[in-house]
Amino acid sequence: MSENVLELKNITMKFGGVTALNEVNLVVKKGEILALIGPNGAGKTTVFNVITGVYKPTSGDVVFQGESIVGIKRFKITKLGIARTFQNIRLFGESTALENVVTGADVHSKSGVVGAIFGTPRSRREEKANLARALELLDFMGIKKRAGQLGKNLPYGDQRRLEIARALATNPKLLLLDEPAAGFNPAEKVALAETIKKIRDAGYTVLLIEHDMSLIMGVSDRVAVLDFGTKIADGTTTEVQNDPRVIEAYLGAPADAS
Amino acid sequence: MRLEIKDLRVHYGKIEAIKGVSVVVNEGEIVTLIGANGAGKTTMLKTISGLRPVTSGQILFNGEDISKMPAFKRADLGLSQAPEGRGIFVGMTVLENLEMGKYNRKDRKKEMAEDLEKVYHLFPRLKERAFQAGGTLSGGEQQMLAIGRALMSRPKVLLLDEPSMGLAPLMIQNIFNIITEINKTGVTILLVEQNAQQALQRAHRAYVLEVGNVVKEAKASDLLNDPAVRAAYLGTGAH
Amino acid sequence: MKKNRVLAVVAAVAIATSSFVAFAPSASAACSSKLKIAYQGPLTGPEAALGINELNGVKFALKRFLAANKSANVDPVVYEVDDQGDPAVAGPIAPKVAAEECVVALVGPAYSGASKVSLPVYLSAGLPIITPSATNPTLPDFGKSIFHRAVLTDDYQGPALARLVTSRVKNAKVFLVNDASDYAVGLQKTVDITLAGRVVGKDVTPTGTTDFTATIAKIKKSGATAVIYSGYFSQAAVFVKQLRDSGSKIVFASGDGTLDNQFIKLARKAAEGVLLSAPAIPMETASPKLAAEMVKAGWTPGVYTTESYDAANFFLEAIKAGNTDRASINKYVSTKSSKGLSKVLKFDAQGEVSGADVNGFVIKNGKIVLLGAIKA
Amino acid sequence: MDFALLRDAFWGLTFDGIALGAIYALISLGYTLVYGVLRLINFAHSEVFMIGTFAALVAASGIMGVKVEDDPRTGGSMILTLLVCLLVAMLASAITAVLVEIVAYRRLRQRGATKLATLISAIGVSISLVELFRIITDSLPREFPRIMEKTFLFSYAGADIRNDKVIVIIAAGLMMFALERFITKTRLGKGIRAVSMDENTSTLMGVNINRVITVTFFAGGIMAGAAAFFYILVYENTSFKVGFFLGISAFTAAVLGGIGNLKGALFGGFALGLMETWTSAVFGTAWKAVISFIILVLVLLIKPTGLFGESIQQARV
Amino acid sequence: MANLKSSLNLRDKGAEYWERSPKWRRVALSIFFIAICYALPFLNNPLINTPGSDFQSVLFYPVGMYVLMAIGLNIVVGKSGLLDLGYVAFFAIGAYTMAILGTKTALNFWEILPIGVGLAMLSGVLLGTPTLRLRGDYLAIVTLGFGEIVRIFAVNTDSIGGSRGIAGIPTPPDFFNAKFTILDPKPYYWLLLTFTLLIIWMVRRMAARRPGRAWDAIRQDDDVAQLMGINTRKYKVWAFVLGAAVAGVGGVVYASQILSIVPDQFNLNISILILACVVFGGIGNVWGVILGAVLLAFTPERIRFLSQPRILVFGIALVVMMNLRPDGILPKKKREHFDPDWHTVEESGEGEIK
Repeated sequence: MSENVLELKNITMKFGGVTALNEVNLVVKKGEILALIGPNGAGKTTVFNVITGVYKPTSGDVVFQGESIVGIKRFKITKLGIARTFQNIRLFGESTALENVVTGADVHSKSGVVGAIFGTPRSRREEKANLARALELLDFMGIKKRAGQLGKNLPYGDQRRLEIARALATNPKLLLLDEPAAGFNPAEKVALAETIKKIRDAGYTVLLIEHDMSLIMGVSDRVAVLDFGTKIADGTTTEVQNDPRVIEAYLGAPADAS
Repeated sequence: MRLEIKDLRVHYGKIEAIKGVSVVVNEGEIVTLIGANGAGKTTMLKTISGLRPVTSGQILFNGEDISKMPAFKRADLGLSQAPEGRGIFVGMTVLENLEMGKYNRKDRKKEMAEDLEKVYHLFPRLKERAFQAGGTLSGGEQQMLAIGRALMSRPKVLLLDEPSMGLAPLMIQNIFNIITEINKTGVTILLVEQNAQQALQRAHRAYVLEVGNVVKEAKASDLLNDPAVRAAYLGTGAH
Repeated sequence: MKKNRVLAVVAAVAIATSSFVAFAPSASAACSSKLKIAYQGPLTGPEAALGINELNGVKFALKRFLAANKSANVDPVVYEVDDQGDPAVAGPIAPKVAAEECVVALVGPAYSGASKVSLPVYLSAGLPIITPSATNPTLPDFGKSIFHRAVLTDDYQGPALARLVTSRVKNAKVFLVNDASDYAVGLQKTVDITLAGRVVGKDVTPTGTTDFTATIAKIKKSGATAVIYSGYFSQAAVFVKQLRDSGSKIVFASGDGTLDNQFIKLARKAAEGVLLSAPAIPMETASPKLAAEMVKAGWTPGVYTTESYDAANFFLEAIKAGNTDRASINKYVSTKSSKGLSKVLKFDAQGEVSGADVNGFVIKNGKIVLLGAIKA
Repeated sequence: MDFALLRDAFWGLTFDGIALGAIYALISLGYTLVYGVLRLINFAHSEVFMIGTFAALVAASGIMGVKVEDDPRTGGSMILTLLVCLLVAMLASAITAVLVEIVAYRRLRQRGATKLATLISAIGVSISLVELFRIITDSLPREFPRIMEKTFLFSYAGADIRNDKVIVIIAAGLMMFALERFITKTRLGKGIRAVSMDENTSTLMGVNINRVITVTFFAGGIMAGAAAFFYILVYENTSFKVGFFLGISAFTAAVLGGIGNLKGALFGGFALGLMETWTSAVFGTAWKAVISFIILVLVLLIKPTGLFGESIQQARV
Repeated sequence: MANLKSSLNLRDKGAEYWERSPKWRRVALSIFFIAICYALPFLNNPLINTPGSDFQSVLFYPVGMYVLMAIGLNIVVGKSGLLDLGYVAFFAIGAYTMAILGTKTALNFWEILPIGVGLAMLSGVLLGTPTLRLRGDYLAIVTLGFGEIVRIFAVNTDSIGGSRGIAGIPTPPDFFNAKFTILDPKPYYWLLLTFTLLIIWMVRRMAARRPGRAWDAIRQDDDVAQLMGINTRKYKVWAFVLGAAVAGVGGVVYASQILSIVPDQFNLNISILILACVVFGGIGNVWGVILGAVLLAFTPERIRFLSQPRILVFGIALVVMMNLRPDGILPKKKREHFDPDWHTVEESGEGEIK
């Protein structure tokens, strides 16, 4: 049960003179939902970018399923089994919802350009399978009726759901969700929490960035807190909530502070 | 100088980001908009300063509807903004960045020394770095520069978009102290903040924005003690 | 309901288009109106200057002919064929020209590349052509019986140009420069062969070169006493100007591409003393009187104006002699001769002009002065 | 390959290369200015240059009454003629550039059109201007009268230093200095820089983007017009085709230095002028374009945004 | 007004009609339109005639050739969003392969065709592999340079004819009753049309499958595409190579028709004109691209009677049209499907997933 899917070891990330991440250590265990919290600009998204290969850390190591993935190309990291969503939704807006998800599902296909031109049996088979999987996922996220609509024309909430469906389509061992509830009303947040649990129950491991404390407390197994590029706490939700450093940095200093 | 927003609607493509919001900022007040990421706070500020077109509704600045006025002209009215992400001109020196804040002031030369002095007084750090390129500043210094630059135009209303973002706790305190100080010199402030705790402590009144709607409007101190608000935005309501 | 409307539209389009098939023009009927003389060459695009020179020659010839033969059944307007000097453009045009039943003769094409594409089409349509300026030696293969050429090919001009230089410069050491065009490369090749051991260096300055610094440095270093430039007048003028401005006084010689009053206009003083060879002759040299008359009529003569004038006149003589169709006109120009301004036009079996000379010229006091035929 | 020539005539080639490079640099400044502000390649900029050359010509013959057969002028009359030609060329190019922006860019920009649509629109303007001038000039090149006698000032290490090229180098340097001052010191110049760094924030500062864009095209036009005059002063002829040949070289220079970066355009211009002259000597003039492009590709493979990089590094993800 | 506008939108109407049609009607319509295309050389009539040039020849060049190349360039620029300003190079490579092998070996057209296409593709790989990591405008100048290098190389290399080019290129052998001669452009047109239809079919197939989705993703957001597991580099090179292959086909066919080629035919203007076709018609939409190519190739021939100002008018038309319709005449615009079961159509291979 306590098998580590992902380990960040002493990750430091510098941009020019600015240190975005400072010696961050983080472990994600198989089958859990780990929430990463911290103020805006604390470096949470930078963590995601380091994990997915967008940034190469200045120092430190990222170990995914026992192997270092530092320096591996982004698309290969996705193939290895890490998928993500984005804080500021980045769908393929000119593609339909279904196409968005099939694009994700294509990751593990073997057929390429030649197969497509000549319509080889494998290509046909894979097309069919990916399409089926994509529809299944749209259904899973409750947006099957949007399949034929363009990504950019979907309502805001469905765009967020579609991003998750697209990420799931790559069949990830680890799913990174970057503020999936941003812009959601409370009812939607509740529904999302259910969905995230459902995703976990379906066998995925989830690393989640979120601001909404009620959501975090509702879904996460563990919480890690980043502040100004440094991890200041890591533990169960209750532990973290009562950590004085966390209260000071994130939850806000006591009202009489000024 | 009163800023009044009436039944504002804004679209991104087909998505309605602001769904009929009304906000009033009275002269001399600090008013804050709080809400989760994606609630439409930044869109509100962008629309007020003219970077986003209005679908419907009015933006009244001292009684005049400016909702159709080009953005660059709104700056001349005395509406000044320190934008999200700070918007520092990275290739310009700190001094040049500050000068940009006075871009359209008729008597810019005459006022320059005076205003620079004021800004340097508020942010002594900027004086030290006057000839350094904006891009080499730290996050906190950039935020100071963004606010300082906005002040250079002698604004009547100052729009601040998440001034605490990415700053260390100490720096956050610092920035908010300065915001209060600026307000005391008579500048009306509309503040968008993620750090609700700080924002509510400093502001006179506040609006809670949720998915493009105002769901609550009250005195800031009242909201600070509102259990629902605490639960949703102050993170301390869960227990 | 809606479907039916769309179907109806489709049906209407189908009927309409099929009815157009019936309107398609039927294959060649005899010409029922006035006979037309065509000119083909670049009339627009970057090469247009040469084409306009030649077109003006044809227009002038036609004007004079009609003034002298008021009752002639010839259209006073030249049938203009603009191939931009580009084979790709010439491709679609040539069949159209061939299909115009009233076009009985064509002066041109001006360029060899466009000729290679056009000639097979004209051959099949029996349309006689006289080209005033396409000097590629292989062209008779493409045009066979309908091909005639009013100038000598590069095979003649090159050696003559080389001899012109060696006859005027003792122990000439020659530097060769060309502009990388089809014409220039061909010309330089024969110059090179004739000069044999006297060539001390070469450079290629492609069309569009504006700065000849490096070339001039090479020339100076080579110790050359003469430069032979193969290319066209506009670039030759830039080149010779820079050569003179660099302080060099060595002999500058060039071929027919440079034989144009525009060259003098552009190069000014630097043009003084430049040697030129050409199977052609400027209108002003051949007949100052006609040149003046032409200018008065609103056309400036340039390079190959004389040759096009002669070519057009040959065709007009054929028509005057009572020939009204392509075949008979072709037979007339292939067998008879015409006394032109530049030379007597008399074509051999290949369609090449025979008994013509390559002339030598020198520029003196801003005028092109004929030195006479360059002897073998 | 003739390395001996490069060695023997090195200083002469270098001097001429710098003079040519100065002209390239002035033109490439126009590409880079527009790119900096709009992130678009102004494909019609070569024609802005072309029109400058014709304007200088008209100024000489029309305004100053210089006839092609006249002897070169001297003294005050010469200086006046040169200055008038320079000013007229700069003005004509600048006005053309502004018109190009209005016709080819403005409407498309306001409608948020794609980069490619704007590119084609600019190409359309370029084609139209070339054809217009081809028709006006009867497809013939035009000569520029010699206003100033060309003399050698002195010789250095085998290099003959000629007065007109010295003037070009010095004057071009002054122009660039003036541009640099304009961009860094004046209010409008700062507006240009601000817009190139962050358009939205500039608007918030009260910068009128439309005006800044107009000024940018105008400034690029001034530089192209100066280049046009210097070109015609040295080479003394022009034709409707002249923009095409110089335009490509200047554009290459701008990219070499890092398009959008003024220093890059300057450096790129001089580097390309030198490179063309040197490689012409070594490999033959026919291959200079090939070698220049190969060097450009090599530079880009090592530094994907040119030698000096773009003025702003765009953040990714 | 909005209503009127939408009712005038023939593209949407047409697409709607197409989508609602049963399969038999689609087949019938396709056959009808293809038949019209093949019959075009006989539909020479005053409406579409080209005064001053031969209509049947114009159908082959420039119209047919521009259409083919625009479809090829659309794979590069329209589908995957890479700005290529040196596309003519691949056309030149195809043409030169035909010219050299046709005149120097005993190989005939059909044997040279795959070689020419292969060489064009190879050069696509050689150019694409190192340069495709460059961003937009830098890629543009590098490809532009490549186009010029190929031309300059041809001009300066005597062994392939230098600036004189190569003459006497053989025509394709007779094909049943079709005789390929310079005098009759019809068989060439039909040959070109057949290739074009084949390529359209292939492109549509690819577009509906994995590569099409990958290109869509790359064009819209390169970074996210990578994070979705797409090897963007590989697909970019593929786009380049396929575009090159199409131009290669065009080059081989062109050389066999025109019989002699010179390097200056393969100049920068062709690259720019083909790009203009793509953008003018509606980038990314194959029908728009075809329409753009037809218009831009046909218009200068149609207005030949204007003679002098012909190109000027063409240039002005380009500016005016881009200002009026910045997304092209038939812009790529996906229609949405609100029927959740629409994708079943796709499985039949006729869907609109592009």
